[in-house]
Amino acid sequence: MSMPVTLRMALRNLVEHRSKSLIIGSLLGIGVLILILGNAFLDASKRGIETSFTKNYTADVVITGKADGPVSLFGVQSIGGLEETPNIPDYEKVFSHASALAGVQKTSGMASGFGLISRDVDGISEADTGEDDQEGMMNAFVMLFGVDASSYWQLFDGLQLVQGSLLQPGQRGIVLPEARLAGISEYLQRTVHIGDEILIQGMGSTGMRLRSVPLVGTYTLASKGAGPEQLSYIDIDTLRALNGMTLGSSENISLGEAETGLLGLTDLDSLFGDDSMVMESSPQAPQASLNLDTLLGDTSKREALNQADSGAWHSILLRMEHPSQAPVAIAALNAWFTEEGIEAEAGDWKKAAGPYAQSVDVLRVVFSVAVFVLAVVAVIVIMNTMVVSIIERTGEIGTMRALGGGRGFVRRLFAAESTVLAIVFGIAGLALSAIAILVVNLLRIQAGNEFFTILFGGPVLHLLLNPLSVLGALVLVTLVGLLASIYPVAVALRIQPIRAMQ
Amino acid sequence: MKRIVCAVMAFVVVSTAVYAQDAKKILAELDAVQDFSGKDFSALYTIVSQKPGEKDSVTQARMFRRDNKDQFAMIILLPEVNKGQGYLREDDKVWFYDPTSRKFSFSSIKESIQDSEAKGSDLTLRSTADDYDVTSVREGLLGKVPVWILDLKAKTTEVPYERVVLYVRKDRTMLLKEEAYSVSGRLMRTTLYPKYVELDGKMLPSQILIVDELNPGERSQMTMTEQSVETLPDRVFTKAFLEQVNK
Amino acid sequence: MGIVELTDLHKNYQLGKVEVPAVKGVSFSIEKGDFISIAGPSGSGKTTILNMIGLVDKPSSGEVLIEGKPTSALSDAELTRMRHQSLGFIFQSFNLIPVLNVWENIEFPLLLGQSRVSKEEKADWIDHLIDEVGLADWRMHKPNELSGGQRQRVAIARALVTRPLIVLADEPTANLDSATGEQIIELMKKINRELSTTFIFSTHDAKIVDIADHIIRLRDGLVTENYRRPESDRAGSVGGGSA
Amino acid sequence: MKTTANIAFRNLSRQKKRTFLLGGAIAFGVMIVTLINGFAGAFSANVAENFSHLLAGHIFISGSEKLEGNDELSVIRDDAALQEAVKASGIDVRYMTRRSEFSGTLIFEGKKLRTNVAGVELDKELYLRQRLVLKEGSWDNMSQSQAIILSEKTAARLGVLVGDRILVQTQTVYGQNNVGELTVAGISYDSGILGQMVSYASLAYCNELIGLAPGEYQSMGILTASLKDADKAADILYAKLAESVSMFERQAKDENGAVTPFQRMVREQTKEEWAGVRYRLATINEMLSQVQQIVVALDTAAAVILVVLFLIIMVGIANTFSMVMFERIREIGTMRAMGVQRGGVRAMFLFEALFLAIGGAVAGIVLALIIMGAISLINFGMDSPAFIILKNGHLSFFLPPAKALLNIAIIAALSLVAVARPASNAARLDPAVALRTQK
Repeated sequence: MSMPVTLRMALRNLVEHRSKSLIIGSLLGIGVLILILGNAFLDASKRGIETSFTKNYTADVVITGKADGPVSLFGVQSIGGLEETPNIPDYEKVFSHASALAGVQKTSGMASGFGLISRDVDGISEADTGEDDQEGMMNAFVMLFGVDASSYWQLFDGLQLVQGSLLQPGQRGIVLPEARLAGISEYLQRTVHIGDEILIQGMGSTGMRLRSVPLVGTYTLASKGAGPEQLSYIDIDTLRALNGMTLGSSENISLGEAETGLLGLTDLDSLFGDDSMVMESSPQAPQASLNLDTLLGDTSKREALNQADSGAWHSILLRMEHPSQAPVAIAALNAWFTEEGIEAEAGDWKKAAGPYAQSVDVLRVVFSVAVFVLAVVAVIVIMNTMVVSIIERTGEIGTMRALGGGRGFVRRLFAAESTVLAIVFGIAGLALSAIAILVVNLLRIQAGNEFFTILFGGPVLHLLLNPLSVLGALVLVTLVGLLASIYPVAVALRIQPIRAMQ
Repeated sequence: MKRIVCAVMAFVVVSTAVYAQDAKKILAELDAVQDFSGKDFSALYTIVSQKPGEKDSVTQARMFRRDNKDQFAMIILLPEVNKGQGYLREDDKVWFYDPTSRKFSFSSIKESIQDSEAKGSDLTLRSTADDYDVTSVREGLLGKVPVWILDLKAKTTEVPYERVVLYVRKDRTMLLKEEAYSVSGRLMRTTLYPKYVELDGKMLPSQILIVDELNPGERSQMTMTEQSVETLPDRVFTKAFLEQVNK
Repeated sequence: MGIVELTDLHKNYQLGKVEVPAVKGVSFSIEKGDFISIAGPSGSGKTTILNMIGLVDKPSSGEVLIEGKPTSALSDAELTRMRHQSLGFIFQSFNLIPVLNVWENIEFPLLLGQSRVSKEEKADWIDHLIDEVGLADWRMHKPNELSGGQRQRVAIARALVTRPLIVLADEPTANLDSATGEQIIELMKKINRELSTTFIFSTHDAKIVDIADHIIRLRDGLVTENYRRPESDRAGSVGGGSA
Repeated sequence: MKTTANIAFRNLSRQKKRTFLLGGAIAFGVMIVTLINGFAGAFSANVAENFSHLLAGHIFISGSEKLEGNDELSVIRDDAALQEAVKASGIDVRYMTRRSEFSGTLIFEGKKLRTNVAGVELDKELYLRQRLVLKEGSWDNMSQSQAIILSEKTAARLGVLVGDRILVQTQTVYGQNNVGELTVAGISYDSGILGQMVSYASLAYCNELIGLAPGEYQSMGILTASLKDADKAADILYAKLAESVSMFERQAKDENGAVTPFQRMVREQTKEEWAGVRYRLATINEMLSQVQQIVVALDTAAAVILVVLFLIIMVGIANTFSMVMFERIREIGTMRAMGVQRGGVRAMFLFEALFLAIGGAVAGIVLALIIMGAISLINFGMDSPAFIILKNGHLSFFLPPAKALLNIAIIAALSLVAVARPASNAARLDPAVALRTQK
């Protein structure tokens, strides 16, 4: 029998004081249960949030231009009106640098904007164009992600297509959220089918633009609430046109004195300097010369100016081989931007999701704190129970001390007891957790609301037993057991050998 | 863009000529200038807006009106990038045409002015005489020009400015300057009409300077040329015309 | 020079709010191989003195010398070592470790220190002790399966296993019926003779007191009698033989 | 019985150290429970209030008046009928706010910013004063009629400091242009995106700017006792209101995300023809669907934690008392030998447990209050991402006295349940065995 006497005694003591061991043990077991379940839930919610955002539309890393306020995929979050979303400067260079970064699996550029689905002339009965159209206008509002179809879908391969197909490279078209289709149909007063042309009105820096694109498909977000439900995918060039991301956005127009002369005046009364200031007796242009058909003259310049600026992108999304690589990549990119003097910044999915990700993380913090509080309480109660059991064994401890057992011996004995308890009941808790997780998964707990949907990462709570967290929980519970025995052991060490005599 | 369109439309509402001393009569005459009923009207508008620290924004458009049918068409000429864009109004329906995609969008007036600062009333002809009471008439000089200074107070809340001060040339009823005040009595906008042309017996302003009194340095100059009251072909007020111009 | 020397030993206890003197200046010495009984009524200070000799209690003043070494200045660790090496304990209520069986309970003190003896030697010695106290058939039993007398025999074997110079026994018979009590004392006496281990036991049982060959009587914390039976009287008094 | 209680009490005071240890354990448990309770109480309240202070309530009533030409005017001219209905509905109203709001352009030295300005009754909106923490300036400045409080970012964007005069350009409810002059009375910390959107001015001046008469306003906000009950209260109130005034049909939940009530009300249009004055009722949940979801999630978490905690505490008490019983086995034997009945022994233990539990619980609550006070002093900063659960950057606690009493009662009851077994074990002891027992 080579088992050290302390261990041997510890084991037998535990069996001897069955009920006490059971109490402490079950507390430790519950601790493991809470830790593992809590961890599984946090894991699930982390995965859930990750799925909700990164798999749906934010990817792992996002690069945007810089603006006077946080830039997300939904534009610049700024007070006091809309600020124009900045383009990424040196796009090609940034893109190829980002693509070549270690750990980057896939890369895609995109741009975002807003649009109103517009009624074309035909088919709208006049009776329905009255003032009750406001609600309809809300139906008509779409948030547009202009995507590069040749790479975008590879980043978001989990997109749940409902009808039709996704955009193909080079194809013009829009993919609408399935849930919006009814509202849009109502607004347009015609049932919208796949393949139907949809007219979209955009308001960009160069003014109003109309573009008609076919509806190529509809989709649903894996988790409702993670993003705006108006989110629609459109081909990048159409988006650029709607957004005014065209070559003509900085056109120079020079006019003569006749058209701008008044603007520079400081003494406005001088305009009325003398009585004879006024009139020219007749209009300058004889009406006969107005040819209605050649009103515009040369429009070739317009065509050129309306060319989509193929270098204009709002953001680059990066899919990492593993999400955990994101922070490193972000740091590396930002360092590179500073070094190269490029006005761009990289960030994680939270940056990308902007206003939509804000409250979710807070809750995770709260849950972690809750688990921590429970652990602390468990330690205290275990401590209390152990002190109790030590006081009960005062005589025994005194005897050992009287017989020449040093403090070290007593300490080892209790450490052995705690460890054995922690391991035995930790494993029991583990088994229980596994069962609990199985049960939870079998119960298919439904997310009651959108918030839980984001948290659960889907409509149903699915917990996963993470080997690392299991190991962590066991180690932690052993530590908790030892930690909880510090004070009781101190109590035991205070027991003088004389107590054996009483 | 909508704002400019509205400004153009709003402008059309306020113009002048005629000679009289009675304040009410002056107002009635000023109202009459806007009225082209029975005739078509067309002109080339150039609007240059200036804001400190920004590039001047320029819009040039040709406008066609047929008032007694509430018809209105406008084709953008400048900036080049928007050349050929057209607006067409009939009653309370408005079409917008984008030549690059060759598409029309359709909306009611209510909708189309929603996200602009314009009010529905900006787009309908209003009568100064009906909307305002004259609270005082003074004589004065504007520069070196003797003017009547009419202080007007709104009769209803339907008008955008609670108080308007008009400087009307004495010898011919021509509006030279207009000051618009807020409900709280602060001067918000000064509009100057330094140049006129005579057309069909009416005096029409050909240059207008709008000074934003709240935002120093923000000014717009509107220049009207090629005014005409010649009858326009009916097709001008059709969608087909907007398309055709862009062929 | 005795194996244990007590010089002017005082011990005061705090009882609630008053200080109670338990031992009021006791001096005596114990020779190697003595079989000593400390006798006296309850509250006379027997246990206190025994505890101080056993180094589990510290005198308020005075000194306890074990093998000529003063102990009052020693640290807890040194005291523990000394207890382990030189002293054996037999308790009034046996104080066996409930989770260990007879053999293990006896072995226990050996596990507490570094032992230089081999496993076999150790086992032989423990077996010998078990035979000695007459528990050969009970070696694998747990304490709660034994009678009081048997438990105390285990305690005696345990006290002897480290081959101490002195074995201390505080009222070893108090929880036993008188016959068993006598047997236990006889056993102790036998071992005292065979191994010449010094035995110090306290009792208030007059019958048992007389078995001792050195009797110290106490009353109210003072020694009233310190009687050493002459050497010649000793052998004959062990009449009962072994248990 | 009295003697038993007396003995129990003396037992506790006799063994001060152990009593202290045991009571301390209970106190600790109660402290944690109380902290969680207090935190959860304030937690949901904070989340709800951080939203509702900005929106000024949980339930909103706005009035619409039909003008000539089918235009609608958002105004409540006389709220007597509304007040009456609120009173008659019997819902628990914490307070009522009267607000007007307009969207306008703030102008300062060539810089412009479009923002929403809420006209509030500063003397009455105590919650707003509590929640809207000023970085610069003071609420006292707000007593001037033309004062405005801007958010930090708004102020920075305009480049204004406290005391600067700014212009605000807006339109009256009739659509007339108007310009007001406002003095920056304070600059508030930004609390999230919602907080940045709104500036606050006095209701009177706001009314003046948008052309309403003094005493009129646009939206009545009702802060109910609890956000969770807001929907129920809204239903009751709606029914009551419908008896006396003309109401709009209530809208289905708006899925379009966060909008201010005013934006939302503006968006709403009726399809039926009507004239005169009508009222619209909406709740904060319709405005911000996430708010309630977050609160529900937090409350669920707190409830689960509490149950687990109480269980753990109960186990702790139970095993501690087993020990007490063990320690006193001889004493029990003595008492039984002297003729104390089994019931007496049991009662003694139960009394001890009761005293201990109540003492511990009270101590725990006091301890918790002290800790709450201490934690409340920590400033996490207004721009903390957790602002939503904070009160002005501080963790806050709210412990209703009834809840504290309930906690004491629960602990007392749990102790009795926990001690029941050790106590009856003790009571069942055979006196002879007890006296003989070795420790």
